[in-house]
Amino acid sequence: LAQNKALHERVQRASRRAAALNESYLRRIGADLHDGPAQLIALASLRLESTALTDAARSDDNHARDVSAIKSCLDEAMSEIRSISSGLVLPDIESAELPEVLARAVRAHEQRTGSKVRLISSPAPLPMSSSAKICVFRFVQEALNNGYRHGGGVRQCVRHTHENGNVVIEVSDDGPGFDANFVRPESLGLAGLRERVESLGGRFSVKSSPGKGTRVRMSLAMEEAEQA
Amino acid sequence: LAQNKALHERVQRASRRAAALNESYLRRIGADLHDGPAQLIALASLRLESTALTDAARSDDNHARDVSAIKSCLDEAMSEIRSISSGLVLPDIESAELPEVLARAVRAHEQRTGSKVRLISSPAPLPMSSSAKICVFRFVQEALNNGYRHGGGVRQCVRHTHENGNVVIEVSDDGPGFDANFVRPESLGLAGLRERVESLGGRFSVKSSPGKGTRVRMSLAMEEAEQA
Amino acid sequence: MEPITIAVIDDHPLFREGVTRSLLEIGGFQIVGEGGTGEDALRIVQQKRPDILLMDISMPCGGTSAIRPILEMVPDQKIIMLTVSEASDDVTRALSSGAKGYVLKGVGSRALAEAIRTVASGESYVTPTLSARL
Ligand SMILES: Nc1ncnc2c1ncn2[C@@H]1O[C@H](COP(=O)(O)OP(=O)(O)OP(=O)(O)O)[C@@H](O)[C@H]1O
Ligand SMILES: Nc1ncnc2c1ncn2[C@@H]1O[C@H](COP(=O)(O)OP(=O)(O)OP(=O)(O)O)[C@@H](O)[C@H]1O
Ligand SMILES: [K+]
Ligand SMILES: [Mg+2]
Ligand SMILES: [Mg+2]
Ligand SMILES: [Mg+2]
Repeated sequence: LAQNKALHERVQRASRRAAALNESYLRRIGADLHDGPAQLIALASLRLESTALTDAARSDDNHARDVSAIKSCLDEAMSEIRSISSGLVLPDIESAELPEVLARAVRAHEQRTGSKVRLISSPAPLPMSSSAKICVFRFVQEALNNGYRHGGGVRQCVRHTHENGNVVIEVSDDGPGFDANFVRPESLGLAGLRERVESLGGRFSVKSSPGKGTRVRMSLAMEEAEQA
Repeated sequence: LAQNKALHERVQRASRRAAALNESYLRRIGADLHDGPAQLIALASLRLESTALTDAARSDDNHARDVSAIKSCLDEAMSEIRSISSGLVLPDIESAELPEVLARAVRAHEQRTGSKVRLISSPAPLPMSSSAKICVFRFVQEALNNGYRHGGGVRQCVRHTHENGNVVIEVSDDGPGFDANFVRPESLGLAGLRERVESLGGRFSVKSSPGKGTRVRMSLAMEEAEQA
Repeated sequence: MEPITIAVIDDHPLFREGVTRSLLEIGGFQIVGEGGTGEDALRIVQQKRPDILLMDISMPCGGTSAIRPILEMVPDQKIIMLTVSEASDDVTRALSSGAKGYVLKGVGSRALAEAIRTVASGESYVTPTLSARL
């Protein structure tokens, strides 16, 4: 009974932590919108009345230059909105099998960054539940993103294997690595992944040390991957 | 032991449900961005290149009309981004007490919709934890939003009371009400609120039937509100 | 007529530059300083004494909390907030701290110039959609 109560409390703590993470995540999206697209649109609005555009006596050169400056503001706003929204919207993975899910995550990353990622995939082990596939997709998305931003994108690799009845996904790079004891408290990526993987009953680990590259790993028991 | 296992499973199911809800929520923000601001900016961009603007021989009348059409696209894009991001970013409620948190949620709603809400608040019961205050804010925000969108905003009211050591918040309207058995599965609002309130150990309920208005209620035990 | 002197404080350099260019094009304005933080604002006000301080809200150590210290130093400094935020808390805080103008980003350059002239002449100015709410 006492044990029961302890378990119950652990569970509540976990779900509160998840809610807090989610809240910080939303806050960050809001901040991204504010700092990116909102400023760019504001700038375009401001410049839309520039004298070169509205003054009849403007020279055609200035006019063309001003139109194209506004145009590029809008283009940039557009591409920022696209990238924020594509980070949020998942590709439709209901009907995809695991290798396809991995391939999509890798392709999206390569496209966005212009970098290359090696993908080593095994055949689909079994039909996986949607929530397990979403978890895998988010895992690969964030881990590749970290490898690119913090690891310099050096020899990034995604590997999918089966080990003792577990589906294992590893994302690695040969970048500078880091010391997990000194992660800024505002960082959400790895904490969010751990939360996500563990909420499906899976395991999550990070292996990294300065100078040795980084390897992030998740594993799900087959039956969990199927039902989750 | 068997009980223990059952509890454990229930807990995992709950946290998976929470993750799925978060995921749908993010997906929807992504879709909102894509369907709203992105389309408007695309339109403005297109217009910017329209002949009246780039053609040296344009008439000044057409020109002014075109500039103002572009400007209003951008204004609308801006206001959609503001409203998406203000739904995401919480006001700073660390230092606020409960009555102030309620007042802010009500004020923000009134401002956004131009409608009136009655607020009946008791004195602050005790210092509340940030996560409890965030929960209350989100609860009032969504419930008022529902009352406005689905309940026609008829006599909306937010009431805060204390009952047997519980902090109770009720949001009501005298709109058409609804049948909880027929809620579309894409609906996230009420499900998300239940999740949120219960993750703090609180209780959540909806009382509504066609023709009788709607009352959504959350309660938190004082000690939970303090520590959560 | 003497130009109205202005300091522009915003942590988005592109936007700042757009403001500067637009005002120069319209004419009758002189930009005497630019910066990206509340501290920049304080320093520039002290050194340049602009007629108008045009200041963003969300930026490092700045925004509405920079208003009071600036006014303690130069009590009659005219300050206009130029910001994305339409939250009534921000509007109220800015005006009660002593800002004379509150303009929402998204404003066109002519309307901005008009708001600046209004405040420079000693009146106050709040973006119409916001002032309707107050
Ligand atoms: N592949 C990597 N190579 C080097 N350092 C890394 C790598 N992945 C993570 N790190 C370090 O770990 C920190 C935490 O990563 P995490 O993903 O949690 O947060 P973040 O990437 O900084 O921010 P975000 O919240 O946007 O993800 C990073 O700031 C970085 O210092
Ligand atoms: N105050 C209300 N008056 C009338 N009907 C309501 C009210 N609140 C909720 N409903 C009904 O319950 C449904 C579910 O509400 P819920 O908030 O979960 O989803 P939603 O508002 O439709 O979408 P969202 O996911 O954006 O919140 C609504 O679609 C509506 O039919
Ligand atoms: K701002
Ligand atoms: Mg990261
Ligand atoms: Mg709703
Ligand atoms: Mg800023």
